[in-house]
Amino acid sequence: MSTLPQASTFAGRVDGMFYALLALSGVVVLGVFVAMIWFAVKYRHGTAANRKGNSHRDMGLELAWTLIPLLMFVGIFAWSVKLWIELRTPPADASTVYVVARQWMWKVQHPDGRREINTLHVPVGQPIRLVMISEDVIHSFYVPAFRIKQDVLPGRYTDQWFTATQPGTYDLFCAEFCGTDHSRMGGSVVVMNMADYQRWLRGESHDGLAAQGAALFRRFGCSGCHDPAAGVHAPDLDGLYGSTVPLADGTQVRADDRYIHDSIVLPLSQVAAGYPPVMPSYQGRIGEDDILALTAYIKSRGATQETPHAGQ
Amino acid sequence: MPGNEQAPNYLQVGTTLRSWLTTHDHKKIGILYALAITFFFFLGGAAAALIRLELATPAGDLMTAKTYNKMFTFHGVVMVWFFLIPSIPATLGNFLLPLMIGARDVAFPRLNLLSWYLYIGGGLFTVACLLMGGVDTGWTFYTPFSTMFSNSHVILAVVGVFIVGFSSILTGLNFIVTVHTMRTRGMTWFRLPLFVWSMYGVSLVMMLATPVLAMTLVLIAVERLGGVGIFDPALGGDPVLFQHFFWFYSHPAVYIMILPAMGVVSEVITASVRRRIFGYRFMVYSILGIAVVGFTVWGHHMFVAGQSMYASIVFSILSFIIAVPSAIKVFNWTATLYKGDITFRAPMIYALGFVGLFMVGGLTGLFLAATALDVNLTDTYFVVAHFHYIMVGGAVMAYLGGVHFWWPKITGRMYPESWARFAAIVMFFGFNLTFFPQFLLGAEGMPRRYHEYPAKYELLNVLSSAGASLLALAYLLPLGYLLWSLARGGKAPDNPWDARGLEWETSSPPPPGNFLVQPEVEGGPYAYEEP
Amino acid sequence: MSYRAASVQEQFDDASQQREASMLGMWAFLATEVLFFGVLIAAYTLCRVRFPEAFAAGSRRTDVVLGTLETAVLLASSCTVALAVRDLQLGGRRAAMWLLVATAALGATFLCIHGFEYVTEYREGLIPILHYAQDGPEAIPMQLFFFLYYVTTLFHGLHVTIGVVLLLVMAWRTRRGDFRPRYHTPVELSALYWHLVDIVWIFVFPLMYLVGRA
Amino acid sequence: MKNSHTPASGPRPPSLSSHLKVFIALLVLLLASVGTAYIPMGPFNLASNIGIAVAKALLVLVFFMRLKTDSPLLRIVASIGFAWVLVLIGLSLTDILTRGIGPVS
Ligand code: HEA
Ligand code: HEA
Ligand code: HEC
Ligand code: CUA
Ligand SMILES: [Cu+2]
Repeated sequence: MSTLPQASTFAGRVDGMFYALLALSGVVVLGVFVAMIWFAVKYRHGTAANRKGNSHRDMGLELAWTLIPLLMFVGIFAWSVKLWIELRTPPADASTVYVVARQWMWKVQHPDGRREINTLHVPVGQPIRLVMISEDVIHSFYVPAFRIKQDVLPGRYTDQWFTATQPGTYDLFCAEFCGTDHSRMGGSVVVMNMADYQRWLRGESHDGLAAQGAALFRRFGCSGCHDPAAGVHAPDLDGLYGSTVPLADGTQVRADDRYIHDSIVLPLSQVAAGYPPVMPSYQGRIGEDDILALTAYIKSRGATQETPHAGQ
Repeated sequence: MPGNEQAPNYLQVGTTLRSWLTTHDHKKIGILYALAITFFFFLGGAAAALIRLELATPAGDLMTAKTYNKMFTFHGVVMVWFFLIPSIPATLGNFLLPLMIGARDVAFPRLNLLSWYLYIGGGLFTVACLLMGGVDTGWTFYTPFSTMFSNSHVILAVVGVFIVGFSSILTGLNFIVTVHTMRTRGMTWFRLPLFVWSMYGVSLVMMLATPVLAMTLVLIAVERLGGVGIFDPALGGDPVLFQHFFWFYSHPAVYIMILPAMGVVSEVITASVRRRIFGYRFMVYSILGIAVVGFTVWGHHMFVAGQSMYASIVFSILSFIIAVPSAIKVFNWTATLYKGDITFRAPMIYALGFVGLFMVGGLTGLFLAATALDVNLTDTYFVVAHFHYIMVGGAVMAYLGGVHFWWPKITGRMYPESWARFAAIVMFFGFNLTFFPQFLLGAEGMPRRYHEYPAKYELLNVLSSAGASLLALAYLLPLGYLLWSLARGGKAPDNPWDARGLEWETSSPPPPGNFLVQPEVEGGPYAYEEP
Repeated sequence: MSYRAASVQEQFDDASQQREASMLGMWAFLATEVLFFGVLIAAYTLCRVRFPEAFAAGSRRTDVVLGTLETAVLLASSCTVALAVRDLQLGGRRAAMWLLVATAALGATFLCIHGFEYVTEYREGLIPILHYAQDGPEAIPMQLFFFLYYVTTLFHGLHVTIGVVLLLVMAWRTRRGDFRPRYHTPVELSALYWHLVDIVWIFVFPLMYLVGRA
Repeated sequence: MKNSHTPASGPRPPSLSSHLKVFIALLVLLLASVGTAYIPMGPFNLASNIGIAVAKALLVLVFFMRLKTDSPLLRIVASIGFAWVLVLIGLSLTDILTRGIGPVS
């Protein structure tokens, strides 16, 4: 990892663990090699070494080299799990950036509506949570300088997070084999000072993600049903995000990104209680990036009152 | 003089092609396997050569990306299913298992031949797949790429692997029954040589893991043909489910590859050190432990695949636990050297090479089993280096060591010792030059299955490619001198190494029924210190 | 050389070793069969956990009456084949032969009944890939259920078919007088295989037919 | 591996009536499983379905397939396939069942 920059809060700690394990392994390898070579030289055929009194078993020794490695392993495991849970637990103040993968490019959507292809701009020091989904096969979002990687699946959100520490431009790789141009499905992550980042944000004018979603909401005809004025008995989406939705089968779900995603793609698998199952599936008709925009729009229509939201 | 009259050996009865292809003799079937496996090794090796040639420069200039993808897929499929999994069990195992337990043959000789034909059948499909244009999914066949997106010959490849899977199941079944029911008088369980134990363990794994692979491949094929299936996210299906099933087989499969190698090494080391194995019972229990616990760690291939955080924690600790029996084995081999009377013939050089390289490969496995480190290292060249250290540095070395060790018994000829030592040493250096740089590449973040790569990785890749040429040479050497020895090698005595074990008590090569008088066993294995 | 019966193959010392090997081999083979079906059961479980309602809805569309009948038929056939082995062991021949034929016939009956189910399901448009015409609330994930239902029952049906042929061969060999009380291992092995096919169905039946009925 | 029965044939055959009794028991269990499936018991429906299936399978294994009297080795071999399926299902469930919960959405 000598030439690989340490550009996130994880990098140093992951490397620390890597080197610790390397040292431990080094000691073990050295120990075994030294013993092997020593025996090999001392007891090679023809030497006059004392070969008497050798035994073929020694319960103490066996137990020692069963239990000592076991204890060490448990130690390494505990260390790694601690770090692992942190790696998988985004802090509450992380700002979310959406990533949509497809053969063979990365599409990035910032909450303010800015879109990028094969690049991701982030400010230094700000925890960033990536919420990712794929439009076709499995990909993997890998930034070696941050020591993070997570597969990006079709049909399901996965996420990962990081806090960049060093301004600079870093490699972004696709690390899960995804077809012909897998090795070209790369890009870069640009880490900027807050000031530069603000300037970059103002660089071009654009609609916020939610505003784009609002336009899509009309374009795909969602408003034809979900508008309170529409004649169809469909749920009002105000305040939906984050609420608990009772379903027709008697269970409840929390209306999170995943739920909204599935409501659009597989509407019939989770029907809200009290409504006819008439919403058409948009599977294959709306790209994942548009779904993210729609989600942002729905979110913008009020969120997180933990009051049950239902038809009647 | 009448006393010199020898019973004909197994190579002297039935010499026509037809009698070879219909033989029920486990020894001949072992040789049939050896021929086929050698062919596939060089086929897979040729693909590796092309891979390394392509990677000698950062740009993808030798072949197209699609061809490259087909190359590593073909390389992986052939090396795993058509070379390494059957390598030791189907060749040395077939040849030696009945000999070592004092039996005339395996329990089901006809089934044994059928296994070989299935192997060949599967091989034909795979070669046909290559000739018709190949398959580009990687040896792991991940969905939905393999089911919906790849436009290569996935079905042919899947059928090939499916068929060879049955060969593996039947071999496992045959060996298990053989070990249970065919041991000669006095051959109790704890008198079995460790090679037999490792065959027993590996057979268990073959029998209990391979059906899962076979059925999963059927599901893939149906999904690909019909366009509907349980791995399809469009239906709410789960591509990660495929990975669970695949690795439920494929992790135990890596122990299919290493357990036999461990068996060979135990035999070679004891014979070269002239000492009983240290901690025989612990060696036995660790074989069984690896075979059984090996089934519970598969999720360590899926830490970043979208598996739940908690499941990853469970699989991580189990993966550390499975390393304990391997540790026991490494330490016991080392302890066996103590107070020995050691000679360094070629098999021993291979065996020591095995211990060292397996240890390095295994220890890097621990890096990957540590969830937090795996996040960075997974799907990089670190993983590629990890498994080549174990599979090439470990298993292939052990296979070659075993081939040399039993060569006199199998062919009745001695191999040329100095050539063999030379090849083993070149191989050791060539190997390290090829794969050590890949650890560094992985740690620097170079992803695997990359046809092109950023220029900063060039130096290490060039080193690796250079090593691969040396390695290729080192593999061609034994091919040459072993063939030469068939014609010119010195006649082998029955027990050239003065080794213990029933296989050395019969003639070289053995007669068709293995023993002229059914042997009887009176003590444990490796009785080297008793005169 | 000790006395070796004609039916003992040369790699074995005696008939008892041969039988032991055959029985162990068969049971080991059955263990692999359990795993073959086990993958499907596992797939079923893991998908059902994610879509309990769709699986219940799918299960309700199967024909529970025919399903129960099929189960009863297979259970009966298990009994008849067990009786056939018993009869052979006690020195019988005619009865054994007819019991084997009856077992095969029951197997064939099973296949026929299942064929009827398939036909109805085809008409109702419940067969993924071939003809799937559902649109209720659970239609999409319900396909997962039916996909597994078909793969499982077809794979099981294949086993039943192989079993029927095997049993008929055994019946014929029994008639020919190949078996004696001291040697009838092939029939024993076929019977074991047949029982396993029955056991698989014992699990498939509640999982496929009885979910969500309450 | 010495068995007490005649060497070349199975254990002593069970009586005709025992076979028939097992068969009746199987049919009763079949009806019980269909019957209970129609009684709303929540999660216990699943439990009874599986429980009865296990009971039926055991009857076939123990009596029809004669594990009761055959060697212990065969009993182990017979259970191993089932045990492995449970490992497959059990450990996969650790993933599927814990996916939604916790910090990761
Ligand atoms: C023969 C083949 C073989 C063997 C034996 C192993 C053995 C092990 N493997 Fe490996 N592995 C593969 C072949 C093999 N592997 C392959 C082919 C892949 C990639 C598949 C693909 O994606 O294409 C892979 C991938 C792989 C991964 C997934 C990487 C990833 O994709 O992210 C992991 C993660 O845990 C792993 C771990 C281990 C562990 C812990 C062992 C252990 O069994 C190792 C145990 C041995 C030792 C540990 C060494 C000896 C021990 C001592 C000397 C003890 C003393 C030590 C201390 C006290 C510290 N392996
Ligand atoms: C038993 C298993 C086995 C063995 C023995 C090998 C042997 C070798 N492997 Fe392989 N390897 C795998 C199993 C194995 N591999 C697997 C499972 C993968 C993963 C595939 C995937 O990602 O899906 C892989 C992937 C893999 C990659 C990564 C590809 C990628 O991710 O893009 C590389 C790259 O260097 C590589 C190299 C080599 C080399 C140099 C050898 C050498 O040891 C081979 C040396 C032998 C020879 C070179 C043959 C000698 C003879 C000749 C050369 C004469 C004829 C040839 C010509 C005339 C050209 N292997
Ligand atoms: C034909 C009418 C119709 C159209 C068009 C339609 N919906 Fe719906 N939608 C419904 C009905 C009815 C429901 C309630 C039943 C259900 O959950 O399936 C619903 C439910 C939802 C829910 C879940 C709300 C809750 O309370 O649980 C979301 C989110 C949603 N729709 C979003 C959209 C979006 C976004 C679009 C456009 C891309 C859209 N809908 C188009 C009729 C429609
Ligand atoms: Cu996308 Cu690899
Ligand atoms: Cu593994």
